[in-house]
Amino acid sequence: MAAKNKDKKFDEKIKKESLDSISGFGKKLVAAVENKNPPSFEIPLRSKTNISFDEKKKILVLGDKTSSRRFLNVAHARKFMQSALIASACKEYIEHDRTVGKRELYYNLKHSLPNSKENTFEDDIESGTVLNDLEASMGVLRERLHIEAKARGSIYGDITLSQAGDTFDCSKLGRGGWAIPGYTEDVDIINYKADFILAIENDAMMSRLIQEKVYKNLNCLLITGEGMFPRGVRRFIKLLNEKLKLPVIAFVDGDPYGFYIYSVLKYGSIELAHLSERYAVPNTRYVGMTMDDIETYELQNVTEQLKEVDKKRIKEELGYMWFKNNPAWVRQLEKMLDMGVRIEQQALANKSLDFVAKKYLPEKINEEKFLD
Amino acid sequence: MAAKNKDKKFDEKIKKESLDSISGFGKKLVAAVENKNPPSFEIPLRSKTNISFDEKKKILVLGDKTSSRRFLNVAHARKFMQSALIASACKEYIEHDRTVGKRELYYNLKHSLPNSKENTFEDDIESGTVLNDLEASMGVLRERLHIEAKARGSIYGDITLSQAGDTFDCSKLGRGGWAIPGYTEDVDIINYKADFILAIENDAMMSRLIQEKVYKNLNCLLITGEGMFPRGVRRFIKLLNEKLKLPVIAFVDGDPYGFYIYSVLKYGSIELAHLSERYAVPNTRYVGMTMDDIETYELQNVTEQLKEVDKKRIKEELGYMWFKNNPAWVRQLEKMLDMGVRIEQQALANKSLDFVAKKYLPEKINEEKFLD
Amino acid sequence: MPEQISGEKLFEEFKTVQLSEFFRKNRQYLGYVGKIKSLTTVIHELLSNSLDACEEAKISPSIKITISELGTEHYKVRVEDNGPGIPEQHLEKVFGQLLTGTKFHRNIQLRGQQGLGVSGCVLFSQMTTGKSTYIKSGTGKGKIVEARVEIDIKTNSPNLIDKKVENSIMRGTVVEAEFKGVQYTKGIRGPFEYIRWTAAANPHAEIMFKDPEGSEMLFERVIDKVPKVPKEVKPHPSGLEAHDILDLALKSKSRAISSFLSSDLARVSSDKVSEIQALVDFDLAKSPKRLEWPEAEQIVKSFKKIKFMAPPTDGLIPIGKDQIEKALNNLLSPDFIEVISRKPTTYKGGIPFIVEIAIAYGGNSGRAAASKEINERKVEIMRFANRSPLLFDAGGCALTKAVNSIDWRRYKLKDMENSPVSLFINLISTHVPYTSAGKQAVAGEEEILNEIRMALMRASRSLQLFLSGRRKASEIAERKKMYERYIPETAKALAKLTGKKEDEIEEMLKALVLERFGDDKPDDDEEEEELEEESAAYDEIPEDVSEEDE
Amino acid sequence: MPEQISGEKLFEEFKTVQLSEFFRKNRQYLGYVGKIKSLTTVIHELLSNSLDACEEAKISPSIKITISELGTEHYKVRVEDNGPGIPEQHLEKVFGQLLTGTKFHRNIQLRGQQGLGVSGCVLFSQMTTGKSTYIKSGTGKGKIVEARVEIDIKTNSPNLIDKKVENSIMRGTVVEAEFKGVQYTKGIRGPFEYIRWTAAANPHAEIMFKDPEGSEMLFERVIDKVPKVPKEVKPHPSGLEAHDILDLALKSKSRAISSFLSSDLARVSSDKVSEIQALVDFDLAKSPKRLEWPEAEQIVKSFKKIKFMAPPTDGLIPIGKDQIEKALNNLLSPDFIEVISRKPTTYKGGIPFIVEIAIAYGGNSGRAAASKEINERKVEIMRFANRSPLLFDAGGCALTKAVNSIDWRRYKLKDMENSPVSLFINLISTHVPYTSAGKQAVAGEEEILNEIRMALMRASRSLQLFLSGRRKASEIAERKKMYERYIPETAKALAKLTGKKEDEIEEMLKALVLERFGDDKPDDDEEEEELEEESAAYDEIPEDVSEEDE
Repeated sequence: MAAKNKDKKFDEKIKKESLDSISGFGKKLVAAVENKNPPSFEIPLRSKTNISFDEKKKILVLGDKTSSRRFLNVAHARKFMQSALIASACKEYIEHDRTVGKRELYYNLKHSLPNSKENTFEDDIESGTVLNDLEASMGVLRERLHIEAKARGSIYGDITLSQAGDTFDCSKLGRGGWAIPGYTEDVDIINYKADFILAIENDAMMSRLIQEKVYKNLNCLLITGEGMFPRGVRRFIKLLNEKLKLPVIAFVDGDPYGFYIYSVLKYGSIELAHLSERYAVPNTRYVGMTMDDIETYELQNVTEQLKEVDKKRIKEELGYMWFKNNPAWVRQLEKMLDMGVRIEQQALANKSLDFVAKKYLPEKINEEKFLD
Repeated sequence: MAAKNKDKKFDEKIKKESLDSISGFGKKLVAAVENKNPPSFEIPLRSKTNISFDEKKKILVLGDKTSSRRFLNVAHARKFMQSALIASACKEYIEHDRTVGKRELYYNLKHSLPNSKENTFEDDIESGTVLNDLEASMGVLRERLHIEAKARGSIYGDITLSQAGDTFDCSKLGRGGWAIPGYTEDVDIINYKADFILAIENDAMMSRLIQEKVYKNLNCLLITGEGMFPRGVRRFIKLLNEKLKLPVIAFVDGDPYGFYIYSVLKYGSIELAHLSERYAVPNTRYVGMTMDDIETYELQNVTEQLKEVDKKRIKEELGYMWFKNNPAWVRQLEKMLDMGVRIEQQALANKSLDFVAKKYLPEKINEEKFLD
Repeated sequence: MPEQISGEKLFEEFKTVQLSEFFRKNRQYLGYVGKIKSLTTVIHELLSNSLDACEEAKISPSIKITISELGTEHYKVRVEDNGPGIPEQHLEKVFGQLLTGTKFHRNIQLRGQQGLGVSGCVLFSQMTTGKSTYIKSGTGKGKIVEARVEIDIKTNSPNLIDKKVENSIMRGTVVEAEFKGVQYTKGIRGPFEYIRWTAAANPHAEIMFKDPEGSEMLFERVIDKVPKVPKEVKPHPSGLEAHDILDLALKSKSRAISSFLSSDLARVSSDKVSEIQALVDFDLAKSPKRLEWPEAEQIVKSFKKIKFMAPPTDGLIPIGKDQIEKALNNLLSPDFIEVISRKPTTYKGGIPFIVEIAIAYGGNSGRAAASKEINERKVEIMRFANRSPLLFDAGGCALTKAVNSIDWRRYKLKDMENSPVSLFINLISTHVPYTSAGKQAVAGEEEILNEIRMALMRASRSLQLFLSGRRKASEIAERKKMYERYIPETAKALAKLTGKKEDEIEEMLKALVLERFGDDKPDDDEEEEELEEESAAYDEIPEDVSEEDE
Repeated sequence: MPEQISGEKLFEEFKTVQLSEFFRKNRQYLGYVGKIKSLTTVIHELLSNSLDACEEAKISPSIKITISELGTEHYKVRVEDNGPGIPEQHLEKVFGQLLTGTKFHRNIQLRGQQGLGVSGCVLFSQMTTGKSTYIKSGTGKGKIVEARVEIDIKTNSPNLIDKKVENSIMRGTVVEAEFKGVQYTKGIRGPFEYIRWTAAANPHAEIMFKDPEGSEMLFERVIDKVPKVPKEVKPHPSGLEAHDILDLALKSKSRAISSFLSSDLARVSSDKVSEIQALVDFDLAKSPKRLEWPEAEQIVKSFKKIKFMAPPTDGLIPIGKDQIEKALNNLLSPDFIEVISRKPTTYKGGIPFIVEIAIAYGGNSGRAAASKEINERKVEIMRFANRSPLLFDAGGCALTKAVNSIDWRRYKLKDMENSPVSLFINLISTHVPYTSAGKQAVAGEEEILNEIRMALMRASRSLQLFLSGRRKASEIAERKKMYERYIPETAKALAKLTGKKEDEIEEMLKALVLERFGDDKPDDDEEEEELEEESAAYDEIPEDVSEEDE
C-alpha cells in the first residue's frame, strides 16, 4: 500500500492562507484606529467553564464565551502590544520560511522599552500565553504561524517519509526511530505498510516493542511521545491519521495520567480545546493497561499504590463531562480507586520480557478487546 | 572520508567477556559458601570523598575506598540477595540477546517473598542502586550487561550508520534526526563527512541549527541530549569519538548546569566516576555560552537573573577539584556570580534568528575561541 | 504509724500577716520582676501619680524625670511635678503605707487606683538598697515639707525621718529614690519608651526626661487645655452583681430600697423603679439595710430585663479624637491617621468604659526594625489603660487579642506585620480589669474586646480607602508613562503587519489615548475585574496537564 | 484656665482599705477568673488544705469531695477530710480572715502558704451567692464545732453564725460552700483532671470523688507511709539578699552578728563565720539589731565568695522515686517509666528546692486525642508544685519552658508531640516562685529551669535506651524470618549464575546463618554503622545531577 501527497502548490496555498489571516488581523486593528475607534480583538475564553464536549464531532470544543483585548484598557494594553509584536514576527517567519521554537520567539522579541526597566516580554510564559491567545483568536494553527512545538518523541515502522527534500524509511533506522521534529506540516508520505498506529506512552516500552519486532508482527506504526504526547507529536499523529485513514490505538499506563493522555489523543485537551479539530483523533481506541488486566494477567504483585495526588487526579477526571459520560472509563477509574492501585505498561515484564509482544498485544488487538 | 568497523567476531568477544565477568562474580560467591566462608563482595565507594581527578587521564576516577556487601550482615542481606538476582537476570539477557530498560528490569524481577508482604524490590530506585553497585563491583559497563539507558536525544549530520541490519544516512531525515536508542554498542559507522561533533544542550537549538544547515556549513555532526546528556547519548558520543577520532565541541547554556553538562562530557560524572573511561571525552572543548559573550555580542538585555539555587550550585561547583584547578572555568563561574546573571543558548536569537549559525558559531569555532 | 500531731499543737504559730510583709515576699505581684521591667515600673508609678494629681487639681502638668546611674544595676530616680502637693499630715501614709489612697473607694477613672503605687516604690527601694525615699512637697500655701520616708514592714506603717518644714509657696511634689538590681535600657520595654508613649496619650502634659547618659529630651505640650476633671459616677445597673448591690445598699443613706436604687445608681428613674417593683416579689419600700441576698439577686435579674440609658460619661475622661490626632501627628508625622472614639458602655459590674483607638500609617509610624534600614518598619501596638502605657505582657492582654482577631486581609492590608503602622488603643474606665497587680495586661472581658474590634474595623476601612486612593493617584501617573512606552512598539508592529506608515499609526494611537483618558480620568474598573476573573479560570487547569500541553 | 483645686481638698477622702475589700474587687488575683477555672480553684484550695493538714499531723489522708449541681452555673462543693481538725478558737480566723494562717512566716514546704486559700473560697462563695460557708471540725479530743462563717469585707474580720458545739471524738474537717457563675467540666482544665493529677502526686492519699452526675470515683492509696513531716529550715546563705539578712537580723535573738549568722542561717559554721569576717570591714561581734544596710550588703558579697554545703533537705519532702513510680504505674500502666529525683539546691533568696520528674511511655501515658482512636496519643505534661497540680497558664510556666527547651531528636524521640508520653514534673520548695497569686505557673528562675532540664535529659536517655532495646528484641525475631525469606531467592540466583545445584547452595547458606547467629546473638552494630555512613556519603551528590545520570 502506498500513498503520495507531494503538492508544492498545496503548501503554497497554506502559506498564503496563514499570511492572509495575520495581515487581516493587523488590518482590522489599523482600520479601527483610522476610524478613531479604540482597537480591540476578541479571544475565545479558554477556561474550563467555556469548554464542552461536542457529541457530534466527538471532540472537546470551545464555547461562545469570549473576552476582548482592548488597547485603551489599562490592564490590557501590555498584552495588546505583545500580540501585535508576535503577530508581526510570525508574518516575517512565514515570509522567510523559518520555523521558530517558543523560547526562541521570546528571545527574538525581547528588548527593553525606552526610558524604563520594562521589557517587551519578561519571560517565555508571557510570550507563550499571548501566542496561545493569538492562535485562538485568529483560528490559525500555531505550526502554520511557523512556531514549532517541542521536539520529543519518535516513530518507528514500515513507512517512508519525505521532508525537506529527504526521503527515509522509518523501519531502517536500527534500534532507534526517526526523531519527530517540532514542525511536521511539510512531511509527505511516500509509502507505508501498516494497519494501525500504536501510540505508546513510555519510551522504554517503545524500545521493547522495536526489539520484539512488533511493527512487523502486528503490522503497525509505533509512535511514542515519551510521557504526555507533545503537541508536535499529536499533530503528526493527526496528519498520519488524516492522510492514511489509519486508526490509532493508545497503549498507556493504567493510571489517571495514562487515561488523560488517551483522552487528549482522542478528544483533545483543555488547554488546546480551540484546536481540537486539528489535533484530536476521535476514533482512537484504548488497548491497555486496564484495571481488568491486573486480574486477567495476574499482575497483582506489580501494581503500585495510588498516592493522594493520584486519587485527587482521578476524582478530577471523573468530574469532566467527557469522562463522566463514558461508562467504560468511569468503571475503570472507579475500580482504580476501589483497588487503590495503578498498573504500568512495563509491569508486563514481570511475566516475561516478550510477554507484551507475544501475548498481551496480539491477544487484545486481534480480539479487539478495546476500551472506547 | 569513510570508516568501517563491521566485526561480528568483535561483538561476540564482548559478549563472552561480559558473561565471564558475571559468572566469575557468581562463582566467587559460591566458592566462599562451599568453603563455609561467609560470602561477600566489594564495591568501590561511590561517594564524593572517594572521587578524584586523574591529572594524567584527565578524567574523574574512583579512589581505592571500598565497602563490602556481606550476606551475614543483617543490614546487607537484602542488598546481597538483590545483587544475586540482578546478576543472574543480566546473564539471561545477554544469553538471549535482549536489552532491557531499568524499569523493565525492576518489573521483571519483582515478586513477593514467601510468607511476607516483602517484595524482592519495592521500587526501581532500589533495583537501580543495586545495579549501580554491581556495575561498579564487576567493572562491567551497564550496557554490556544489556541494560539500556533512557532513549532521549538525537543525531543529525552527514554520517551513515548501521544497526540491527539497517543502514541509514543521518543527513537524510528531514527536519528530524535519528533518535539515539538506549543501546548503541552495536552501531557501526558506514561512512561520514565531518570535522567535529557539536554537542548541543538544547533540542530547540538543535532544530535551529538543522534548519540553518550548520552541519554542512561547519562540516560537523549535531548531537543533542535534550538537557543533561543521558548516559546512552554520552556513550554514543564516546563511541563516535573513539572510532572516528573526531573532537567534541560542547555548546551549552552559560549557567552552572551548562558547565556541569560540559564537565560531564569531558571528565565524567560523580555518579558514574567508576566508568569515566567509558564515557568521558577528555579533549572536549567549550564554545559557548560564556560570560564574555554577553559583552562581546551585546546580550545584556537577554540575560536571566540567577536564582538562589543557581548561586548555590555555582558555589558547589567551585568546590569540585576538577573545576577549582581550571582557572578559565573558575573565572567564568565567578564572573557569573559577580554579574548575577546567566545566559541561554537561545538568547542569541535576540540578534537575529540566524545569528548563531551565520556569525556566532563560525566565528568562535574558526578562530578557536574555546574554553578548555 | 508515726505519732499523730494534734490540731491544737499545729495552731500554735497561727497569725495574721501584714500586707507589707506579703508584698515583700511577693514583689512580682507589684510588677517588680526582671531588671528592666522593675525600673520601668518605678517610672510608671511615679509618673502616673504626678499626672493623676495634676489632673485632679486642674493643673497643666509639667513633669521632670531624671534617671542617674550610680553603679552597676544601681540607679537613682527623681520625679518632680507642679502638681497640687500633698498636705503635711497625709505625707506619711501616702508614701509609707500600702493600700492607702484617695481613690480606691471612688468609682472614678484614674491611672493609679489601689494605693500600691508610690508606696510600692518606697518598699522596693527599701528592699533593694535599704534606703529610705526622699520626698518634698508643697501645696502652694506657704509651707513645704521635706523628709525621708520608710515603711515598717512588720506593721505596714510609715516612718518619717529628718522631717523639715520650711516657708515657701512652691507647689508640687518631688520624689527621689534609689534602686538596685535594676537596669536602664533605651529599648522597647524601657523607661524611655514608656515616657514616649505616655506623651502620646497625654498631649496636655509637658515631660522633660534626662537619661543616665545625661541627654535631655523634651516632650512638648501639644494641647493647652487641662482634661476635664473626672467625676465620681454612680454605678450603672447593667451588669451589677448581687454582692455589689448588697455592698451599695449597706452603705446607702436612703431609707427605702426604691430611693436607694434611684439615688445611688445611675440611670434609674422613678419609672424604672416601678418597672423593677413589678419584677420582684418583695416591697421596695423597705430599708436597704434589710435587703437580703435572694432579693438582691431578684433585683439583678430585673435589671437584665429593663432597658436603661447608657451610663453617664462624666466619670470617664477620654483623651478625645482631636487630642489624639494632634499628639500622634506630633510624635509620628504619619501620612494617614484615623482616630475612633467609641461611645461609653459597661462591662460586668456596671463598670463604664470607653475605647479610643487610632491607626497611623507611614511617616515614623510602626516599630523601626533592628536593622535600621529605611522603611523597614513593623506594626507597633501602643496599648494604654487610662492613658498609661502597657509595655509588658502583650501576649496575655485583651487589647492585643482584639488586634490579633482582626483579619487584616479583609482590609487589603496583606502584610500587616511588616507595615509602617502604629495602632494606638486606649481603654478608659473607672476600673480597668487588669490581669494582675503589675497592671500590664487587661483581662479578656468580652464587651471590651468587642468595642476594640469595632473601632479597629472602622478605622481599618478608612485606612484601606486611603491606601487605595494613593494607589489610584500613582496609577494615573503610571498610565501616562505606560502608553508612552507601548504606543511606539505597537505602531511599529502594526505597520509591519499591514504595510501602513508607522508614524501615522503612532499619531492616531496617541490621539485615541488622549481622548480616552484626558489627563487624569480614572480607569475602567469593571474591565479590570473581568480580566482577573478570566485569569482565575485558567488557574483551574491542572498544572501537570497545561505544562505538558505547551 | 480652670480653677485649680488644692492638695488639701483632694485629700479629704484619704483612707486605708482592707485586704478583703481589695480582693473583692480583684478576685482574679486569687485565681477566680473564668467559669471553669474558678471551680477548679475552689477544689484546689480545699483539697490542698486538707492534704497539708493531714501531712503536718502525720495522718494518712482520706478525703471525700462532692460536687453537686444546684442550677445553671450554680454548684455546691463539699470536702471532708480525716485531718487533725481546727481548734475552736481558731476556726473563725482560718475561714474568715484573709492573709491569716500558720505557715506564712515559716520557711517550710507546704502547698498553701499565704493564708489566702480557704478564706478566699469563703469570700468567693459570699460574693457569688451571698451565702456563708458551712464548716464542721473536730480535733478528736471530744468536741466538734459546727458553724457557718462569713467575712466582713469592710474590716477583713470573721463572723461566725449558728455555732454549735457537740461532744464527739470525730476528727477531721468538713467544708461546704455554694458558688455561682462557675461551670463543671470533665475536660482537661476541670476538677476531675485536677483530682486525678493530685492522686498521681500523692500516692499516700485516698481520694473519693463524686461528680455532679453522681458517679463516684475512688483514687486508691498506693503507699501506706505518710510522708515525712516537713521541718522548718533555716535559710541558706547562697542567694540571700541584703533585705533578707536585715529582716532576719532584726528578728534574731542572738547578741552578735557572728552568732546570728551561725545559728539563724543554715550551713554557716564558725569556720565560715571567720571566712566572712575576713571579707567584711566591720566587726561581726556587734549586735544584729545594729546591722546596717551597707554591712548587710557586704555580708551578701562575702557569701558569693564562700563555698557552703548544700542546703539541708529537712524542710523539703519530695514524693520520692518509688512513690512516684508506684503512683504512675497505678494510674497509667506504662510500658516504661523512669523517675529522676535531683539533689536539693537553692534559687535566689537561698530558697531550697528539689525537682522530681518522671517520664512514662506507653500504656495509658499521654493525652488521649479528641478523636478517641486507639493509640492516638499526644504528649502530656503534668506540672506540679509541692504536689499540687498546675492546670492553667502552661504557656507562661517555667516547667513547660524547660520541657520545650529539650531537643528530643537528640534522644531519637522524633515526633515527641505525638508520642504516648506523660512527663511528670514536681517542683518541691519551701517557697515556690509563682508568677501570680493564682498559683498556676512557676516563674522562670534559671536554677529551677536548669534542674528540670538536667533531670529530663537523664530520663530521656533511659527512654531512648528502652526504645532501642525494644527494637533490638524484635530485630532478633525479624532476622530469623528474614533469612528464611532471603536464602531461597539467593540460592536460586546463585545457582543460575554458576550452574551449581540450587538445593545444595541453599543448605550451605542455612548452615552459615545458623553458625553465625545461633538463635539470638546480637547484630554486628559496627557494620551497621558503616553502612549508614556510606549511604550518608551518597546523599552528598546533588539531586539534580544524580537524577540526570541514571
